[in-house]
Amino acid sequence: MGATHHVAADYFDGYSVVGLVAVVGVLFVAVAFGAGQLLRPTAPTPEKLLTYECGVDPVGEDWAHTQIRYYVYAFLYVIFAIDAIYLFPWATVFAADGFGGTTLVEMFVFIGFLAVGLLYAWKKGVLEWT
Amino acid sequence: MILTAEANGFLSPNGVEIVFLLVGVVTLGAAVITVTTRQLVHAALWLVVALGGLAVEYLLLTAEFIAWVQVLIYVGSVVVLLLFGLMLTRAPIGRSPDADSENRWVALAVALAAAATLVTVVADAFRSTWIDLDRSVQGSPEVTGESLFRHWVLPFEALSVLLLAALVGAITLSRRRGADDAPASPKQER
Amino acid sequence: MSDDAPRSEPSGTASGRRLPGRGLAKGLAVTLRTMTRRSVTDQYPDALPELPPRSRGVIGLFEENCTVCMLCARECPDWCIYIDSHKETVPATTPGGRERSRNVLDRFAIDFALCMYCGICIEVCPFDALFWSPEFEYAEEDILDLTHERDRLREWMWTVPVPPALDPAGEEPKEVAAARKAAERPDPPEQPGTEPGRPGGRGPRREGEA
Amino acid sequence: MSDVLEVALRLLAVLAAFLVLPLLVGQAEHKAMAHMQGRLGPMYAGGFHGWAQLIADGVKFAQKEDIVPAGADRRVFQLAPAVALLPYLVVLIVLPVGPNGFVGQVVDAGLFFVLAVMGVGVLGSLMAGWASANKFSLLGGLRTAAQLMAYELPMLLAAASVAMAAGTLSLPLIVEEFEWWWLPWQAVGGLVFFTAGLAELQRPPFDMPVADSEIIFGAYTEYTGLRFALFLLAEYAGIVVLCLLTTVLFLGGWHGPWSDSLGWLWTLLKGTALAFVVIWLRTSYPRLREDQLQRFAWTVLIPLALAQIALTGVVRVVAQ
Repeated sequence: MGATHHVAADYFDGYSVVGLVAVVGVLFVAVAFGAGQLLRPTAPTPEKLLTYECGVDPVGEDWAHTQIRYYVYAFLYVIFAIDAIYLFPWATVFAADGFGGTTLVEMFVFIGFLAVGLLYAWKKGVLEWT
Repeated sequence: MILTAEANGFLSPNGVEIVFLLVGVVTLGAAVITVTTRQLVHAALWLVVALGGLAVEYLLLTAEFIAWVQVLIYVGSVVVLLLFGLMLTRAPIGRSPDADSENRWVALAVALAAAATLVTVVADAFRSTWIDLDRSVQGSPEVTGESLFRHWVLPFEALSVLLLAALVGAITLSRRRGADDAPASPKQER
Repeated sequence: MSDDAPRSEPSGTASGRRLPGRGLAKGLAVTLRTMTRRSVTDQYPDALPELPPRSRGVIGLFEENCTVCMLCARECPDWCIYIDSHKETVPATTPGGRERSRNVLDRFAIDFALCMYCGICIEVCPFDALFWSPEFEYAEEDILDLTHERDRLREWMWTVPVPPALDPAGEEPKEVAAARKAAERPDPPEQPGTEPGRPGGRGPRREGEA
Repeated sequence: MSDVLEVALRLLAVLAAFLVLPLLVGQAEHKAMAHMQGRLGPMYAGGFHGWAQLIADGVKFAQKEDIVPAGADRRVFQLAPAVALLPYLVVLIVLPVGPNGFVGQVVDAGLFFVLAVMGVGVLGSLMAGWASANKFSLLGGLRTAAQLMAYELPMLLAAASVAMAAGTLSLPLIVEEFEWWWLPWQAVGGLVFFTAGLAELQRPPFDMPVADSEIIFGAYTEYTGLRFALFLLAEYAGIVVLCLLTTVLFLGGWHGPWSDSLGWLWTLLKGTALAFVVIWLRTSYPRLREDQLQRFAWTVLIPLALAQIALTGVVRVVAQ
């Protein structure tokens, strides 16, 4: 089995099986929900349909403004995730012939920049929640 | 699209094309609902469908790596970021008419212009590119990695600088309000 | 373990947490050790629990002793005892004697949905009409059924265990001691030792005791 | 035709594994957790030590009324459990169990595929949290999102380290490349991966999003009956996937004595041991606070993972 080079026909075969699993999963869930519909009782009462707040009647809306500060984490994550995905194609080739040390250094430079970003965030106190 | 090898799988090349078209229709539909629905969170969820459909399209074009990047980055994190932001700021259940800018026609014009540009450019760029079923998968991580680190190292490194700039920018933007708060809080303590 | 024992000795508690994750390891060890031991669970419906003799399961009513004095109902902190009664006149036993009136119990109920098992009613009952029983299996589907009426309270009475034997080394109960003293004395002399300075109220009480 | 039959069999096997293995993990959790706390756990259903407890639970769940709160967003609420559950089923097909093609389907970019698809499951929790129209649920959803964003990254980085070591993204090939000395070499990465995976599954001690003592059951508070059962199934299927994946990536999968004939057993044994660790951690460690959780991810796991990548890269290039 060649480590890297599969012909595209096998590729379609493989992913069609994966797609079939997804279809099987959807069918399973659909059957489960359908069967559940037949099996279970339905007897709604207004109290039953009330939002659960530990037995007390719900107060106010379900949703409220929250501090936006936590959003910085989301930014951090997306940026680092974009960084991380480049590691995967790199991982498959960096030790191959014709790459080696130079490619390693290239990636270290890439990660280095982002590590600087992480350090910056750390220094700025973004990584502290309280 | 012409696929040159004879069918020896469950999906004949023809099948791939059919699936491609069907998924494309679903994706387009989801995208249209995304921009027309009046419920904010629903729009974000339809966006998931559209992005997922796009990932399947990539997959069908043998762009394996890009497809999973699409799922990992867009479905897995950008949408989560969107939902997180919506939940933090404004996500009531039901319609939110106040979030509608009413610029329907402008939006439509921009969308059409963007679509026309993209279709022209992409169709022009890949007019003579065929998927060869007997050769290796063109979009696999290995092939992507090879071309990336053989030919496109400089843009790759530039990308890291861009990401760093984005990071610093995000932090600065979010910190500015913190700096305004900072003098205020000791006063409160006193 | 062996290498950080001597280290922790001189450094003392100031740098108590040497290895990060040591606490976690300790916790894991504790749970693993517990897993290898026999569990302490009793399989309740199969194996009945051994209850201590003074368990407070349910309250039994010994109706004959009840005089409808209402003390229990009044002392109950959450008012879960319901008593109804009526007065009855008892004809005079001796000709020309006075007719006496007597309270007759109509209803005695305890709502165990309200009861908090404080036992004050039992403590306060002067006539030994209420008792603790260790029975506890009287769950109901309807909360109203947790109000035990007179008959049911009486049924609990037969589950009340005999009181534990007295400690042989312990002090004699007061009433027994008094009775014995009275029996040992051949004839009651005029008690010389009734201390002076005591108010006169003492006399009749002592008579009652004897 | 035999091709079609074989594929059908594989699909069936994957579905069976998906339905049975989580139940086994769940039952093991019932029992192990009980004994770690000095209890016995369920003892009645099925007779012998309550082995059928989870089946009985399933029967019960199927018969329970399905309540959608009046204020909820009906469609999203009802769809959420499926979104949470399906990714784990899809992922299961590419996990290799034994050598010589003992795997549902070989996917060349398997590792990348698994990581991408597993990340989708969190959308189910987010949908559930938002659509329930419940304050506790929304808080749970927010915490879920925050947790995902903190722990997905160390997971990706640690996985990348293994891909670097093996030079491939195909899961069976990664196991084939495995040598015993990878264990110490990739130990840090393995720890980071497993920890981050636990956090992503919201398992204790990282169960802030469902912290029952403060926000009832987080995003799943309003769920009843079958849909609730599906969420639970998703959690345990997640444990199965995480443990098998960690086995394949860091513990050498089917490698062991007589791996040619008993390879699948080795994979399952290693996975079982990891599942036990998951349960063990749950009983031993208290829940992390939200700020501790975030700090742990950003200041411990990510630097460790980056260090592991540097180590892997240097060793790999120097060793050549």
